[in-house]
Amino acid sequence: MKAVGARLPRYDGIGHVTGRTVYVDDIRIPGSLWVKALRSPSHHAKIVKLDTAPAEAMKGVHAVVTHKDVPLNVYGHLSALGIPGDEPLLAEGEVRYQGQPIAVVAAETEELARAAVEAIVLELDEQPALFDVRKAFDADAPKIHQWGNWYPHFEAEMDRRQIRKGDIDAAFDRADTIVQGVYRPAAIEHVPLETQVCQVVPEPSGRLTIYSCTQALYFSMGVVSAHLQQPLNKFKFVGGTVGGGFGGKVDTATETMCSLLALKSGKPVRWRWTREEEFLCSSTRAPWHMEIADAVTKDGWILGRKMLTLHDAGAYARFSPYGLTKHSFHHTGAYTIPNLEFNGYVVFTNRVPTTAMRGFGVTSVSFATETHMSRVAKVLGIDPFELRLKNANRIGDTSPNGITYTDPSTVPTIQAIADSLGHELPGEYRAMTPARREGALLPEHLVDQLGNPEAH
Amino acid sequence: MSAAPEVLLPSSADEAVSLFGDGADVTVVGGGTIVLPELTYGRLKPTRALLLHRAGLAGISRNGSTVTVGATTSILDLSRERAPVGPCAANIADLEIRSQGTLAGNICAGEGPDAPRGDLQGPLLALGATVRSAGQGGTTTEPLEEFLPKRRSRLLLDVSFEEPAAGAFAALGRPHTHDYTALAVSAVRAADGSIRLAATGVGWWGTRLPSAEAAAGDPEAAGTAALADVTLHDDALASAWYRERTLPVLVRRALAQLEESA
Amino acid sequence: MAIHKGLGFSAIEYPTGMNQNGDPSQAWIKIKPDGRVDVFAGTSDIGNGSKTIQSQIVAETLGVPYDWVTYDNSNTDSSPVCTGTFASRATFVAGMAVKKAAEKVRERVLEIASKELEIDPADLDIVDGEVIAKGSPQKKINVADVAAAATWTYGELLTGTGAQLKEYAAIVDPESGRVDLPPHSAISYAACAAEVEVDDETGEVTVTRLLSCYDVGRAINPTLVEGQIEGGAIQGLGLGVLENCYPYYPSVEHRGGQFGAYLAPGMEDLPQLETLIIENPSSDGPYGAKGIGEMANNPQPPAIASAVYDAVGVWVTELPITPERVLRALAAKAEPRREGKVVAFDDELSINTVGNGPVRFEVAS
Amino acid sequence: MKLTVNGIEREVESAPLTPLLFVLRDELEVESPKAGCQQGGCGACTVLVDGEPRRSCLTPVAAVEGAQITTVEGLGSPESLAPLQQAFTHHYAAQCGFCTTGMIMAAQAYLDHGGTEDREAIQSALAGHVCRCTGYVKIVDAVSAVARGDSFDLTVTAESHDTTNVGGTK
Repeated sequence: MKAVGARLPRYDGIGHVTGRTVYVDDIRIPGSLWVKALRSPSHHAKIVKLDTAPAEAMKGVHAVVTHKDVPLNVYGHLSALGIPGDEPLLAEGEVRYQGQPIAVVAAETEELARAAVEAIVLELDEQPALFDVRKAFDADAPKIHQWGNWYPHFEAEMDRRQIRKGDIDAAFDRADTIVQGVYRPAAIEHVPLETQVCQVVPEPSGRLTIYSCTQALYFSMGVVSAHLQQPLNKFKFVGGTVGGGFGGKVDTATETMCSLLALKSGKPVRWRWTREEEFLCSSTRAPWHMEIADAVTKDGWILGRKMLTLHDAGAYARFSPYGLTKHSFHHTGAYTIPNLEFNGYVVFTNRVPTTAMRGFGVTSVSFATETHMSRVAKVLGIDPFELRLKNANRIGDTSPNGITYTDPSTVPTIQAIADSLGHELPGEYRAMTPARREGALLPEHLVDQLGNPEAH
Repeated sequence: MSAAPEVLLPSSADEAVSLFGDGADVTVVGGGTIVLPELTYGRLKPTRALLLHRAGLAGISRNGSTVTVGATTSILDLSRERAPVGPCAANIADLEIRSQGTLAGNICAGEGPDAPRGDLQGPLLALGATVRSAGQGGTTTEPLEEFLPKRRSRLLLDVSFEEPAAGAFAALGRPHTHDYTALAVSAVRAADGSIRLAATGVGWWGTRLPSAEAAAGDPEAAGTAALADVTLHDDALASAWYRERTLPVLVRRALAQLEESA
Repeated sequence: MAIHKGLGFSAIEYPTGMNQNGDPSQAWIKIKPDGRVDVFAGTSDIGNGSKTIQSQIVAETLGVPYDWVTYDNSNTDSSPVCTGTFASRATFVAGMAVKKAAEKVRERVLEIASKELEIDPADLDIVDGEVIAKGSPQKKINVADVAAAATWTYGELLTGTGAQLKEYAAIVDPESGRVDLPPHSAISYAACAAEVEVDDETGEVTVTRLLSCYDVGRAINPTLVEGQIEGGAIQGLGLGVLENCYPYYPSVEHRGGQFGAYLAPGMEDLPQLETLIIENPSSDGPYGAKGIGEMANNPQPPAIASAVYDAVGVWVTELPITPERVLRALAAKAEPRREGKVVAFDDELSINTVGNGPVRFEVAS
Repeated sequence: MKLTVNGIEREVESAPLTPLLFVLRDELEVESPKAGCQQGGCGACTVLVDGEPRRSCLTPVAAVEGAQITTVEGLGSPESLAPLQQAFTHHYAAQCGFCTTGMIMAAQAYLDHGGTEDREAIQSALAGHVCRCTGYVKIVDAVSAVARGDSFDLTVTAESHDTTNVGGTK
């Protein structure tokens, strides 16, 4: 029997339907302490006083951890990709979003851990906050991040991600019509049914066993290893069975803090976020601000596109520079546009840091560019299927960053939907394939962008 | 660390009333759907908790045209009643919450963290319902409107109303089942032909719409008039702007339903 | 009151694997003395089915039944590196690692079988757990017997490792964004049509139908592909009309901490879902697969936005398309600014209107 | 106080206001009900109390003293799967699996109360249960199939109700 292509049952299906699948929260470790976090009540403030002694003095409280206990408090999760670190594991001196962790405690019961958090003395000096990415560049905007209000560390220390292709001015000069629009998708929650959860056991060998709901065992192990400044063989991550993630569990949200508490207390600890923590303090999908202007001809060719993107990163960079780069690489969508001018900024605001979520960086640009394509079709009075098929990327066309497409399926997927809807396409559109451009489908403005698919 | 609360488990209505006393330091637990999360999240730390599930306060009885609903009657049971109570109850949460949540919990709930609670206040206000409750000063009966401001300090025993000649309920569609209804309007034609209207979602508890009632003969005018009866607010579900736009629509739709059911 | 119907459409593409690559996955496989197969990989299963898909790839590559395969991703002591389950990489990138490991093991099985059957390994195949001589299938030996022979006769461990790493694609020119290599493993494509009903008095939008077509490369397991597409469609519906952490964005006021305020799609929001699957194999994915997990929530929001326009003639370009936004758009009856050959929508949302800093959106001509 | 959990009488020592969810999970180590939200919003903790579906996170244990509690462990085991468990497997109605046990218990109550294969009725009965993975189609397929009396081949999975796989290799 062939295994590939077969409708085989889930490997773990029986476990799921009988309640036997073991998630992190289902693991019972005797003597485990409960973890709770002191989180910032403010969107932006200086920390004037932080006194954990009253919590530490409580009977049944076994450890309190603040930034002072973290060997490397600021670690760039994507430093391998050239993105430096900016986010402290536990706040030091300043808080930049409501819900930011300042201290974590481990106590014998959940209620006691909550009481210990309440016992910590925290005094804040409120600072002006910034929430609107469009005002981040204003001269009078509050300064909210040590790097300024936007990320300044792209290649060659540029403060934005750029794409340039062709001759954008010529395209806009030549256009019959220029269609402009603004697109703003929302921040949304990942809402995995399993909230962030972690258990850490200090082993007699001096190792830590970390039961984790991470989507990325080795990535998260690297993060813990870096913060603790310990080699990888100090850790055993146990996981691989996750109650939903959707990108949010790429954040290593609990493992490092629990490890520090386990080491400090010498006892196993567990931290299961409440749903409210998940809704209010966990990272979200980013809200985006995108402006597009397309230079188009009256017969429906897109000659050029200018685009400005502001990526609302929240308070810290986390994975946002990566997401914006991915976004920029796909800002022409499923179409070939030979002349481009893209500028994108990762903008900091005093909201919860945003992170990866299903479709990271591209969900936003798909919404913007595809809604824009529908608008262009309306403005020009052209059938939206035909506009798309005409500009669809094809074998030999090149992407915004100069990569030649070898097997694009824009044409067949559009045709399949048109067929299924009973949408009549003219003969030449029905007959279209992804094959290399020629004839009427290779107008002069698309000649220079052609590449050689065999080069890949 | 707080001591575990004293748990009171009355097995009759009289015992419940006696244990409730003047209500000081008593947290009433009906179905648990509102109180339990508050306990779990550590926001509510009761010293005494009064559990009503065995107090014999559930049930719907009819005496002529008078309907009396016991405090712990489930919302699911109410969903089988005629409009406006039935459709309003059926619109609350999902099947499991409806079967667990109670009339009294719905009416007496405090403000929700994100939006108003107490969807059933609307239809019961429109019906001119009266509330029998216990607490300081003994057992009293009063109109729901007068009870609502003190609902957090008394033990609701039952609610009574006259069967209407016709009833209607119009609500904004809930995007999904976990959501509270952002705005709803209940309409009643009483046996004497008079029309009464009430809304929920226009403030932190239900509100009668007297100006709209006065104009009920002209649904368009009634819708506009309703705006004079309410104070609109922003919350997680909808803005005051949106409520201002849609309250007249719902008043009109409720009156149209009432007309159709006549 | 009137309910208006509308139809909208979108077409999208999406890359497989981490942007700019550089994301390794590794696997190792060993065979037990009765031929059963232990796979060790570090790919978390977040519901996407990576345990299933990778087991299927191993079964196919080795030529053994699916239920011979045990898959262990449970810990970092026994499992080698996997960058993780994200970027639509669990099938394509991590799947390639287990495939390569299985190919190595297959070679080892054939070597031992060759000694037992006295036939050149090149003339052998493995089908349904049996090593058979090509062209003369009566000459065969069960993989269980091969494994036993390896263990007890030859003193060998049947094992193999595999790793997949696509070279990091550097941005060689930060001015233009040019890269020196394709910055992805494959690109997948999809198109989507949405049908909606809009109440022009309350602004409520109901998505009644989502029809989508995906080029999945190769469906390793068609049921799992459907599951990804259906789950993605409902998340896309949520993005389009329901979900929002900040109901008054950019303000942070009234952010809700409960399911009652955060509108994750529920079962009653389910529209008619129809899915069309095209299999246009990728050149270098396992068995031609591409990764479509993430893109499955990308085409619905623009299709829904266009459908709302089709229904009531207003463009709502802030997501989600809430009843309030629809009513505000209907009340504003905004026409685009027309200036020369420029047709400009949404001026009121532009940084040029709201901000006063140096970053502007300049559209010359 | 006493509870009967999956047919076995259990003595409970938790405080009376403890949510049934944590009595089951932490005291009795019956772990199929999941702590998805602890605010009644997700349905991952639903169990049957005397045959009725209840959010165990909203139920103080004192309110169900003496009751018969059924969780998914009480429906069937890997060796002997209940029809709904077979259907969820065959129809691929579980992806991450975290909502699955609560979903199955609500579906069991729906069927026990005479629920039919009607898709809208199923959606209405299970409306309070959030699943973030599946898009619900295959869950409705599974419940509908049991109501119809289907039998299930567990060696393969089924196509979705609403899915048309028209495309072959082009």
